[in-house]
Amino acid sequence: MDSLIQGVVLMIIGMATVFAFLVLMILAINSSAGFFRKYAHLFPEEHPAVPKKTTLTNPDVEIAVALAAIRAKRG
Amino acid sequence: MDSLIQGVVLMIIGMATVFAFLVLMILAINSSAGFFRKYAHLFPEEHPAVPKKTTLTNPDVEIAVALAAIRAKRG
Amino acid sequence: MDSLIQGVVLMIIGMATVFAFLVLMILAINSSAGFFRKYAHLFPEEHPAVPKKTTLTNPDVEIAVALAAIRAKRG
Amino acid sequence: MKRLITILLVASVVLGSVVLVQAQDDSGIVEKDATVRHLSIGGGFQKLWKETGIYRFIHPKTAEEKAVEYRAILIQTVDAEVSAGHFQGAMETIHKAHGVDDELLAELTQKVEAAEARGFEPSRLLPEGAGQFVMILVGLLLIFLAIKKGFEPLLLLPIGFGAILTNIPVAGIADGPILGQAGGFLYYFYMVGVESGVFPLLIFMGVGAMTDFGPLLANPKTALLGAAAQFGIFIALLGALALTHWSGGLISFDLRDAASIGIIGGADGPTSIFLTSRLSPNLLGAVAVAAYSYMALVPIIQPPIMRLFTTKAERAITMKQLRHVSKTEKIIFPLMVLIICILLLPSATPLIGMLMLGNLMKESAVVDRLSDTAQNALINIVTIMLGTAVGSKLAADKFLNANTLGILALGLIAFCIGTAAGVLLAKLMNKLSKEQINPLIGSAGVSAVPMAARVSNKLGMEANAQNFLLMHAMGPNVAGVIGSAVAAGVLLALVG
Amino acid sequence: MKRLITILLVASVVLGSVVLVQAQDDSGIVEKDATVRHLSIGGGFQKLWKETGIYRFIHPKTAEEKAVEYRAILIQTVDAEVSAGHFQGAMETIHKAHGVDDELLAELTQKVEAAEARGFEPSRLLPEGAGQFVMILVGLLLIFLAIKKGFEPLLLLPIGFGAILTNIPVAGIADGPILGQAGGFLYYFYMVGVESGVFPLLIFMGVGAMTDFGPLLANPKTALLGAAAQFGIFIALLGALALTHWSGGLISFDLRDAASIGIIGGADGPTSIFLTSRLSPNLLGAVAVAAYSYMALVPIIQPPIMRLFTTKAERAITMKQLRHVSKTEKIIFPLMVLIICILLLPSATPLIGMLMLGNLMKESAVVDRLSDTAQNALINIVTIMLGTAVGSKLAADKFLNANTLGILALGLIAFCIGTAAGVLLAKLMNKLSKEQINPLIGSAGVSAVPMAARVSNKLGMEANAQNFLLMHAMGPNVAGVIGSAVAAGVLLALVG
Amino acid sequence: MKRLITILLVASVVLGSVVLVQAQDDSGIVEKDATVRHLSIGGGFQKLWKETGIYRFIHPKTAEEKAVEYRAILIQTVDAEVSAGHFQGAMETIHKAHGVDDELLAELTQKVEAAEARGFEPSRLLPEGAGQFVMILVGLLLIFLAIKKGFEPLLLLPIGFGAILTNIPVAGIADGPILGQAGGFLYYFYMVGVESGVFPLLIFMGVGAMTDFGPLLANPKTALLGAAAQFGIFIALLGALALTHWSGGLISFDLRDAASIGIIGGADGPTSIFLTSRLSPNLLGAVAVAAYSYMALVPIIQPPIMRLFTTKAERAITMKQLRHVSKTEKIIFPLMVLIICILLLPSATPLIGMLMLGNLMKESAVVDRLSDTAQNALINIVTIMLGTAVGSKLAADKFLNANTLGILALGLIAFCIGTAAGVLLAKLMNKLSKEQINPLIGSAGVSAVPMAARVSNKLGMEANAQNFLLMHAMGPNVAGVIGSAVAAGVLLALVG
Ligand code: NA
Ligand code: NA
Ligand code: NA
Repeated sequence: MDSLIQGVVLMIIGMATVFAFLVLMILAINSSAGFFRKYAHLFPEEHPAVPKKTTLTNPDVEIAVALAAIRAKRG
Repeated sequence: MDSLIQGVVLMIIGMATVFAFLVLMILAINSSAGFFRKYAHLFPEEHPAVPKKTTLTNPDVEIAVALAAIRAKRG
Repeated sequence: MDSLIQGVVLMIIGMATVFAFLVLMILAINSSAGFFRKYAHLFPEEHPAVPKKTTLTNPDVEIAVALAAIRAKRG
Repeated sequence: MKRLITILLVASVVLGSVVLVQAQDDSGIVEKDATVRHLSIGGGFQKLWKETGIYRFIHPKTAEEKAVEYRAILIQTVDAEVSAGHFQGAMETIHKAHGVDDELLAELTQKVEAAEARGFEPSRLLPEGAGQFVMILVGLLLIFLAIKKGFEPLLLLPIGFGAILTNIPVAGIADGPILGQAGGFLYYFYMVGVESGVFPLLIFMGVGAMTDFGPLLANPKTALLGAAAQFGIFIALLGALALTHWSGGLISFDLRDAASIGIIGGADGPTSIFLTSRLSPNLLGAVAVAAYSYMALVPIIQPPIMRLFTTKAERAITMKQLRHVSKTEKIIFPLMVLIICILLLPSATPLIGMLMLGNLMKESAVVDRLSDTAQNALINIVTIMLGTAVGSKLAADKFLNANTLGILALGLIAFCIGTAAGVLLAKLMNKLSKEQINPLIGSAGVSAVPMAARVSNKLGMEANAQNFLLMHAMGPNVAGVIGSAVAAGVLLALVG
Repeated sequence: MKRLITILLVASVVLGSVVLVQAQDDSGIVEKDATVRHLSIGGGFQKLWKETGIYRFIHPKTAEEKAVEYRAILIQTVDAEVSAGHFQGAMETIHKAHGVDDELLAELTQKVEAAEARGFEPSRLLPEGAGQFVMILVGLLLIFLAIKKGFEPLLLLPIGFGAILTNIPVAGIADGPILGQAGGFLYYFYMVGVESGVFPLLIFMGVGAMTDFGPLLANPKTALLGAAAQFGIFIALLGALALTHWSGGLISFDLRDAASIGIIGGADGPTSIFLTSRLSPNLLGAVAVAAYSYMALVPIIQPPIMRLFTTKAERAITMKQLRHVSKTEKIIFPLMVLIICILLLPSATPLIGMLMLGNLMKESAVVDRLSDTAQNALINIVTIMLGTAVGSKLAADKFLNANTLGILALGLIAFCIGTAAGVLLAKLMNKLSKEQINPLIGSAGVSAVPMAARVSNKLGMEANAQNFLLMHAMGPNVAGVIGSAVAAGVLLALVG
Repeated sequence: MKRLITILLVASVVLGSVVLVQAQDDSGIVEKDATVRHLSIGGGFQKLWKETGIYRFIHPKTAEEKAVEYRAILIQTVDAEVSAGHFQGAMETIHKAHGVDDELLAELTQKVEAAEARGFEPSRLLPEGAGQFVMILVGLLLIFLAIKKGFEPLLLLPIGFGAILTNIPVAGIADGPILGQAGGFLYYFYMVGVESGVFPLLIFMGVGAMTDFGPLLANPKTALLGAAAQFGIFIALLGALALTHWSGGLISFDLRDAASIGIIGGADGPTSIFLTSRLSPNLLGAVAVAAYSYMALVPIIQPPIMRLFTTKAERAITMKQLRHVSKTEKIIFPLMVLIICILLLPSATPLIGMLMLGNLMKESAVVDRLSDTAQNALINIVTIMLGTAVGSKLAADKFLNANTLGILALGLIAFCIGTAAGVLLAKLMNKLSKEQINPLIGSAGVSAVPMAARVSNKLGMEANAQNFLLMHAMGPNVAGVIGSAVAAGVLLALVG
């Protein structure tokens, strides 16, 4: 019987925690939604500030561009 | 000399096994071929019963579809 | 003070090695460039001798080709 | 059917309240040896509270607490090795242990010697060879279900194949190394990827990179449905203990086993595998097979239950289109969830953290190459190895016994209860608020993404051809993933 | 040339029969220490029979059998460590050993101490530094062959580069860790991927996912050609022993080395690497280099032999188009082969199993994303690491000696014999059945997929411009892959 | 500003010459315990010379030399474990050690016991919990910079996330295993990929497969600029020692730390991570963050300095188009560099070797599938794991102290000095040769590929709209990668 009680205890604590967690999450979502609705003008839907290019990027592309420019200049 | 004998023994056992294995395989293939020739009607050449989509799949697609439907309905 | 001296020693040895390494590299590049300028005719700019196909390649393609050929022959 | 499920629901609630009363006087002390004994509601919440980030940021673990934990781990490790018959390993563990009082060491040594004296005979229904033969057939069955019936083939095909390879005599493909001789490759897959917990977490990261939480953000209150559906987890847990209690020794699960079985109801593969590999590795094979099979069967399991608890009118309810969710909200979301998890339930952060890392990589849109790899090459590689490694736990002496039948039965119950709970909460919410939601989306709360959401959509369209629930169902659906990860965290914290 | 090969074939057959007679009276007892001694035909088949799945399903290994195996592994491990000069490691192994009678332990300890007293001096043709220098040149040569001559660049380029990195003084890129200091990265590549056997098996899975067994299923009897072509394996094995016997100590291979050398004739990279890493890791570099080099040279090695044993008329034989093979047959096939392998030769199941897992993923068409990854990202990643790791076994003291020359020579012989055997069996089959097959496809039985099949096709079109043999040659070609995996299994079972 | 930098340059040169004089009499003996003491110029070059391939091909390491090294490693390991408070581990190391005189062992044992008696208390600015909380904020800051400011998101996002996960209380995501209980997954990422050095090397291979050395081959003398720019490395190293000397104990770095800090000036992620993980793992988090942050800030850091040291006229200099470079030259190049590295500086071959392996795979064009995987799936997978693993070194007690401020300051100085040195050498070269080069490309010598080259291009076009410097700047840019790898090799050889 004892172990069954353990099970019930786990059930109660578990479901309580799950609900608590998701309720908190809902509140967080709503407040963030509210915040961004209020200050939407501060967060234009533009693409992120970062250029996709990074140190992992292949310089060849760059060079191609430069070459093109050079040719353009020449022709 | 002894080790040479070992080599020959290995050769005989080895080749025997290789042939035995592949002969068995041939028999298996032929019987399965026969079986499927006989009961071909039970195994139509359709694509497998499974949809490619799985828990690993991206729900976005689904949503896109639904959206489309909704728009269709509206427009 | 002692450790500072160590730092300076490391700096001198380090920079010396870096320069030595890259100078050697420059010499190597120049000589190889010279060599290939001289014997350019021996190294035509063709693609490498190897066919992309290797043991890792999918035979299906091959078969497709053969099939095509066979059909061609028939038709 | 309806009566059965309703009874189950009521019963559990009653039992709960009974306990509430009788357990209050209880001291809530947690035994040193970490296997939860006499845990009262109060004691449990207290223990959980001490494992929250909020508490631990202020009160870091003291040396004493660490010592207690170390003792617990030591005892647990020795017990596990003894019950697996690795007496030498157990002795080595005892020798390795340091900073522990000699009484404990002596006591453990005695325990090991006693067990060694009794000798170790793995309990078998069948002789070893026959057992392996049967397990190979089981593997073939799983492959058949995967290919012909389309049961979650991405996992069940590798699992089935792994089961076959593991049960081949002589080959020892899942055996560990012996002295200088290397082990089988499935052994290495398991140790590197499952024992370490790395594979399920990497898959969870990939899932995160594939998941769009937009529908949840657009209609957050549907997350409650994802919470309710986790009820199945704990009913199955309770069921496992009940079976142990009333099956007269035929079936026997300890608390950790019960927790592993319950998590099947989470309807989430990586979470089930991660938790079970922590709590009861021996059940991993059966639990994973049950979880993925029932996820594949969602289109068959859920509809009757959904119809049972809803009227045609309810099923026909249409919901107003979801609002647009801004990019920034989507980027903030994974971080918010992670922070909540840190503050409330650190034990769930490996799972929630990786899920949110994947999602952040996707939504931030600044590391697309990483996000692409996470949801393709990486998740595929890991899936192959994880599947076969999980299959390596389908060993005859672990799988061919009444327990497995129990696991399969309880897993099914978990899915049913979870579905029902989701639907019922949806109806309750309709009673309480004027803005109506279609109760069909409640069943999607069990997760099983995106299958369950599709089922909701299908039934919705049956009732009303213009009723597109898919997007609305995705909300509880993804909330359910978080919900079961949270449940896993609670179980790790209290039972682990 | 023709005479030479014919002589070799006849000789081996004669020798075989000689033994058949004189070995019958032999007891077939297998020594405890697992190095096969006085193995008679009868004894060998008996030993093999005891390692079949059929036998082991019914008679699982007894505690006694396991104890004997454990003893064998212990002795083997200690021997290996002693002969590598790792005396400390050997002593640790002895101490770790448990459940072994003290006499054996004492005996082994003595052996180690004696060896330690004698001290350890790796035999070198050149001083260490010079040897490394030469091996770097060897690495550069391999890279040259890979890039300029197109010798299997996917493997030989990484192998060559690995050879260079390994032989750099001071850097210790292939050295193991010392106390707290981490080892070189090639050491980790080798331990994680090759010592464990994981890398060659993952590559084999990828090969399976790339292979279409359709042509074999359409004309199964051509599989016999794939069997015959494995004859080269055992001739090379015999040759290695003969060299040892008659080279007056200049060249010396034990039975395990001979088996590793023979497998070169399998013309299959992963199989060669897997078997050699199990039986004689020290030869891994040379064996892998030989295997891949000769696979690349197939278009040069095979044609003369093929012409030698065939008339223009035979080469001009056209074969009737292959029947259509149904999807279901293709799905069933990998499982059938796996089952045969389980029943007949479990020791081959790691190789055959992974090959068939890959093929099942491909043919089932329900896990395309896994199959795609297995034949792209995964196989490529593994190829890079496997190649460099194999190159790390190209160490001067292991490679710069007469043995390597022997290995290269024997490998070439293996390819020639294999080719000839395939062609000859094809001609024999034509004698016995009315349905004619073009003997040119026999040579494809050595595998070297798809190179050998292309060679058959090329020679066929030379003889008759309308003669498209490629698809017909793919049958024996893929059968050859299975054939050499089976041969590897036999060698593992009897010599491993 | 200009004055400051000029002073620094002059100062270091003066200091250098001072030392040149006073250090000559110095004996150049290298202490047994491998921490470089009293190393004179002569002694340093001598030590370096003994670590060249040229020397070692002719004089392989003797048993004595190996014994000395073993002693050094032993002492180092024990010291490291003691200073980390792992007293048990230290004792085990001592017991494992073999072939060492008993005095040393006794001495070490004493040292450990003494330290254990004193007890171990990690120095903390904040209590553990608060520290973790702050580090989580640091992680969030890094993620913000990565996403919103576009700071090297590929690395800083995973690093930031790893920092958060690592500092979650209770979860122990970066903790090692305890007895039978598995460790956290970040612990395994770190051990498998960083401790072993494998991850940064695989990334370097991918970078090599992405890099086109054509511009360098077309105008090799620009490589000198890539050498000059490494000056920042050694100034920062010197600065770290100066801070230690004059900050009155507030900040303290030993020689290994100083080297790790200096390498930030290499402006090359994998090189920084590889070297730091070898020399001072405790600084890995701070060093990696500094390196990637400043690389991201290159467009802000460099321009003012570049303008400072150049006139508009100089910036407007146009350079004649680069000559065509033949395929063969590009294939030969990586091998040439590798050979130079073997002969001159084997300690740099892991880095240079992998860079050149990647480049050879690209240029040879015979293993495109490997090259593609190396620069996509493989590098992405490794980046995710490496980033989070590096983040796991952002622990409060390591990061929240004055040293970190020092590291950030010194890193910035390193970038500035490197930039200036590159520009100044370019101007000097113009003085010495008639063929003018635009000094703006000098700054690209710090590497930070391809950001720095883009900056040169941008400033060039500001001065002259028709002035396309990008390709010309790629020469010093890629040379800078080699330059910093060489510098890392020197530091490994002399300080490691
Ligand atoms: Na769930
Ligand atoms: Na073969
Ligand atoms: Na640099």
